Amino acid sequence: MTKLVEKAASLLREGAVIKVIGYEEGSNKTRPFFCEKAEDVERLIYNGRCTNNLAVYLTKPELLGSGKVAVVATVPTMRSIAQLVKENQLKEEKFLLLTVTKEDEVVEFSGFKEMNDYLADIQLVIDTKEQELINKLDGMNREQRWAFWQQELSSCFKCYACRAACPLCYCSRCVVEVNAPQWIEPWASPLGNMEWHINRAMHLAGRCTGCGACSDACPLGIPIHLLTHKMMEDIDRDFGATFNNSGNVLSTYKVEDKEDFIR
Amino acid sequence: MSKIGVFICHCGENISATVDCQRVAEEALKIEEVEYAIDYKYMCSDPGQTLIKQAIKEKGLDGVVVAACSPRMHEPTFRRACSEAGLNPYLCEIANIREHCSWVHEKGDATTQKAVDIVKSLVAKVKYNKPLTPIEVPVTKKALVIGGGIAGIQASLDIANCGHKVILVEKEPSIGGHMSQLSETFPTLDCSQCILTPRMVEVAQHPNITLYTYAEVEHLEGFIGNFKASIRLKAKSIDEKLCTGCGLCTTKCPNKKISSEFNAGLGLRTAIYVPFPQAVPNKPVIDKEHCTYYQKGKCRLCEKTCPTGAISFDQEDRIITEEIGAVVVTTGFDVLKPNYFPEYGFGKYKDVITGLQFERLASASGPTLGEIRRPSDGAIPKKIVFIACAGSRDPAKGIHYCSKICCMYTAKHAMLYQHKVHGGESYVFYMDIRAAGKNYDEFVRRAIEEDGVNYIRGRVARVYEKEGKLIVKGVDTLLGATPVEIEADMVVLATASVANKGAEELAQKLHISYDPYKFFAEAHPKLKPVETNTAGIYLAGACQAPKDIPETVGMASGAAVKVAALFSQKDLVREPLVAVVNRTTPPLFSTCVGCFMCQTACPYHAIEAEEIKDRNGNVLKTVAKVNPGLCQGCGTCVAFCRSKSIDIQGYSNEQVYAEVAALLND
Amino acid sequence: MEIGFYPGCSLKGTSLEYNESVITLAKAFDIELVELNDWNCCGATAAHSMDRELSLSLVARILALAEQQGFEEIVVPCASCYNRLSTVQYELAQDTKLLDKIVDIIKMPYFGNVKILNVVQFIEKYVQDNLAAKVVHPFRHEVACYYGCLLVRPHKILQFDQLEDPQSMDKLMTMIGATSIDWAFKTECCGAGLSVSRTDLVGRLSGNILKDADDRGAKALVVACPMCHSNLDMRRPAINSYLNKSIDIPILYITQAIGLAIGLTPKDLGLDRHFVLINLKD
Amino acid sequence: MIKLEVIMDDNKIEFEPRIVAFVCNWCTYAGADLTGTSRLKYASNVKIVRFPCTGRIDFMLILKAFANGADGIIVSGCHPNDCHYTSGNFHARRRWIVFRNLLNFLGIDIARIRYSWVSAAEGAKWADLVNNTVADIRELGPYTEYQKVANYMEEHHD
Repeated sequence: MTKLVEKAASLLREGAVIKVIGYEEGSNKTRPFFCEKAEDVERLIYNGRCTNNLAVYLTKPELLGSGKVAVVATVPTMRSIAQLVKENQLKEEKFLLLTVTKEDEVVEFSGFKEMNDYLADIQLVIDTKEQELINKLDGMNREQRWAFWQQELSSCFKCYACRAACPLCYCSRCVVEVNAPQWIEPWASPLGNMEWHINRAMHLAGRCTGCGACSDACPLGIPIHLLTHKMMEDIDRDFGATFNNSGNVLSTYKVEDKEDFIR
Repeated sequence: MSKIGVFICHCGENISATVDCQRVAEEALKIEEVEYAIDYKYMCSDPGQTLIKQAIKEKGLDGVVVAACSPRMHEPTFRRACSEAGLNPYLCEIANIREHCSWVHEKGDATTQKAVDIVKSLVAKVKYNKPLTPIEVPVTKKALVIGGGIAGIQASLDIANCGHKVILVEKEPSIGGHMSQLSETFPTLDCSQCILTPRMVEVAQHPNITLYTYAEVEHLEGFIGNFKASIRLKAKSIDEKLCTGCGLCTTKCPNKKISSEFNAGLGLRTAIYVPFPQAVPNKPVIDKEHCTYYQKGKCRLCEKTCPTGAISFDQEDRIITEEIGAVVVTTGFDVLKPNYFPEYGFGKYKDVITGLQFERLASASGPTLGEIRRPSDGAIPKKIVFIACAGSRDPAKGIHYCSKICCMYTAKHAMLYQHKVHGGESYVFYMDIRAAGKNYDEFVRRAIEEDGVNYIRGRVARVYEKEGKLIVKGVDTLLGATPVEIEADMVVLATASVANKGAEELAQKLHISYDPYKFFAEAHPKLKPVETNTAGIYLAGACQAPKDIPETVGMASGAAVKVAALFSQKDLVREPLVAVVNRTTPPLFSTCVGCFMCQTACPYHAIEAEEIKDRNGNVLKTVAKVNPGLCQGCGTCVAFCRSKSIDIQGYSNEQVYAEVAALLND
Repeated sequence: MEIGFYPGCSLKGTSLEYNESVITLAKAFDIELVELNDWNCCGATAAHSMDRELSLSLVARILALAEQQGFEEIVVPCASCYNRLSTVQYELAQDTKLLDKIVDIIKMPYFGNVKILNVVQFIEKYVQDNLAAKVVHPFRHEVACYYGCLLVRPHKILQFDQLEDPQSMDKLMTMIGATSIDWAFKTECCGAGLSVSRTDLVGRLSGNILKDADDRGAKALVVACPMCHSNLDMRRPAINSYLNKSIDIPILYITQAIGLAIGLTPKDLGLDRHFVLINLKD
Repeated sequence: MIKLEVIMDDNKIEFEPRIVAFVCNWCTYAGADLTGTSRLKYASNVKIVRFPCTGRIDFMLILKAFANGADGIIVSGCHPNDCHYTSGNFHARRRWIVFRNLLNFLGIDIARIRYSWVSAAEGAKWADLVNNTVADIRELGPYTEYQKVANYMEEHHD
């Protein structure tokens, strides 16, 4: 019995939480698991293969029910949680946050602040493959980049899986559903696809925590996470907004912000 | 289906000379939902407005586009006309085909087509306009005047005499400003203090005026009619209620060698001091930076001397907040530090002084009791040189503009010198003599012709000391650029007037604009000289640009009238062009998800959190809400809202979207 | 380390000692000044008043050579060359059309990014920090630092020191133990433009300068310009005849004064090439 | 529709770009008014849309302008520190920095969006801005690349 299973069992048995959101083994990969009964705790697992960002469920009251919920959070999940907290989306008393260390020890956080402190020491590393792709795109000329993205985006059929998988896309009415005016054509089309992905990237600018759930969710494998990751890089460079002090990059400013194109 | 009326103005020939107005009307009629279109010579004239009113009634129009001059000009006129005809004024839009079209393009088809396109885009916009009701806000009938020089004094007295309360804030220990430092005033040569001090006393005694000296405005928030100011009352270290102003403390203070600001550095003062004998209030303050007790922890001589026990070393700065309805900024000017001109040796040679210092030398209350004596050795200068435009009109080394007052005060200085030093020789180096004003040129002529001041047209290249004399090397351009060398005993620099230090910071605190020289910007150079671009904040005096006393006083009275006019209304009516967060039926209540990114975007703290509760008081949702009293309608929040839950009236998403689409689609 | 070096014509002729002292001083601080290969006239003489395109092209070629030869910085000791080089670089940076035209004339790539250092800037950047430690014979004399016209103006272009009251040489002289006097003729005209045609005027203009320095007790004049030097040194008979008095204050290049302070020999510094003898008593 | 093409001397038809300007009411709109009052002439290709503040300008409007056939866009407001609303232009500036990077990464031609600060006193600057932008966009040619994407329906009918 792992320490995580022990912890979950005791939390559920003592009624400290009504459910534990974690991972279980799926058909050929792990999947999210909402464990509500003490007898199911054995199904809970935690390892490097647990990649789903569970934070996406935390803004959906209908999934959480009316009691305290424990979350087995990976580092990307915690980053998303931290951002959601900054955006006033999570109530502290609603959640019990857990994570599992490399040594399989269970860490229980007393609250969001403790989780943030824990995160502060962990560097955000951008996957080398991804970085290579970004570099490759940066190295292209504009026409080539345009061709690359037109090609990639042409296969998008607007299933919005990217939106559904993103913990930070929690609006009750997404901009694509606004019809007065109709900013973005709701059907799949070259223009609508591009406008949607630009909107998604702009809406995540300075907020995205880089978990990559969006492109994992994309059934057509479009590397849409590159857009948000590239923005993370740019924002970090232009405004010095690293993960720890970001959160609200676009609706704040500094008088000394530098640019070289406004004349 | 809307019924839009389009009215195209010829503006005499201003529009029709390059735009085919009849053609614009014909094209406008082809636009969908345009019911009526007509062109007319002067749409803003009475018959023109009647044309619009009749059409609204007869055709049942529910939207109006007037294609005419800039909306910044006649939008209110045409909106009023619509309103008189029973149409909500906010259903009227202006297509700017004059400033943005007829005046900037040559006559031709392209220009007419552009006018048509502009009309089209505003027709598209007006279809989405909604009837709006103006917002009424109460007005706090109390004014804040910042700066207690002659401008602030005059403005305060005028407002107070209209029966309104005034708070006058002055950063120095006494009101009076630069005028109190002057000797005699041009062109009448009457004594500055003699005409100023009665006004200062009047301010102190006026029942409607609250005077805070040694105080500065820390922060201003709110909007016209409803400002809230925090004012820092710097610790004077004196209990003003106990102090009788006897001045005994100042005689006992051991620290007597502090350069006197009032005497422009030519005299000395103590650490506990009254800036000058006629100061209002006539009670001392302790300059903590120079006080032995504050610096070294020992002394307290003044405390021992004070017969009423008024010294209070542990006093601290206090910050008070005042609710006010209008602000008059009268912070005045400063003189350019002449170390801009190392070639004139100011700072190096004691007898090279500024005009302001000369005022103190010439003043009966000054360090020499009105005798013109050299600062270096107290000798009476037999030969004196005045250098005009020391910094002014000098783009290379100083400032571009003319400081306006120097020609006159230099003439006055030379005249005073000639009156006081018999047999003395005075020279004025000048570029031009600018003496426009009542009795001004006559005054300068008198200096030259009657008092024998030598005017030399030319610049001074260098001033240096040699054997106790100041060698002034210049050129006389009226004598064919002959080099001139004068061995003077004293040199007076007419240094440029510049914006007060801290002007930029104050402007940013008050949210008013300023020019590249940091002088505060008036709302319109001709027609709104005392208003700023921020409603409810007015300007007077040299903080707006260099000016002399009569001009300053006139401007101060002008600003006071603006304030009085504002206070004469019961309520202030504001444009309803404000942001609104949408509301919808439960269980959604609003599409706002409460991320509050808009809050950091709002410069006016106008966005609040509203808790939506059920009948039992349980919070169901927290969403954003805009306070229409605080919102100024910039719309920055609108552009940030991801779910488009905030919109702004008058520039709504639908309106601007339609406008852009119509502008581009043929 | 190596830095590019543009001597110009004066340093190869009338002001050989300036050349010697700059190079010797640099060497004492382990810097080798590498003369630009195939350099040409800077156009300070007739070109810039007669033919604008020629004057621009001459300098553009020099700067292009420096770029080609891989120098990020070049030291230009002659104030006149320094002024021309800087002015042209500025003018070409302001006007791309003009630049295209000049590049077309010189037929060389030109980027305009070589940094041009006058001798004072060179000393401030590469010598100053180690200077105090090297001083063996403090230069304990009253000196008048004379800047002349070309070193500091036009300020808009050169952006060097204070236009009307320059101080950089005074600071350096203080560092080697000298007392720099406060005087009024630091940037007055020495008459270089009339050096050949109207020696009487040179006598008057340079005479006024020298007289003020003398009146205020200067024991030497320190300069950083070959024209100033030759006027004040070589035209001493004309000066003395104008002043009706014999002034024997020597004129030193700043590199010579510093060189003496750090123990370089008068010979290495070319002191023997002056007209007015340098006979400073400790 | 009046023909907007200008016939040049050598009978070549010069391309007349369509440009929309998004400007704030207080500085640039007033500056453009001053251009008019000063009777300075400029190219008629640019049409102005008035906003209360640059802070109000939604990035989607820029995309929509391109989608509707604009070849170039001008965005202009008050100089830093001069915003009528004190900070709308600072917010806008940060937004444009981010947005511009994103568009560039997607291969959208950012040279077609010209950002400027034009104050109410800079009537001449406005005329220059318009003329320069028109000249630049004319050089770049019509933005067919984007328009093809926007008008994908027409493409299919062809």
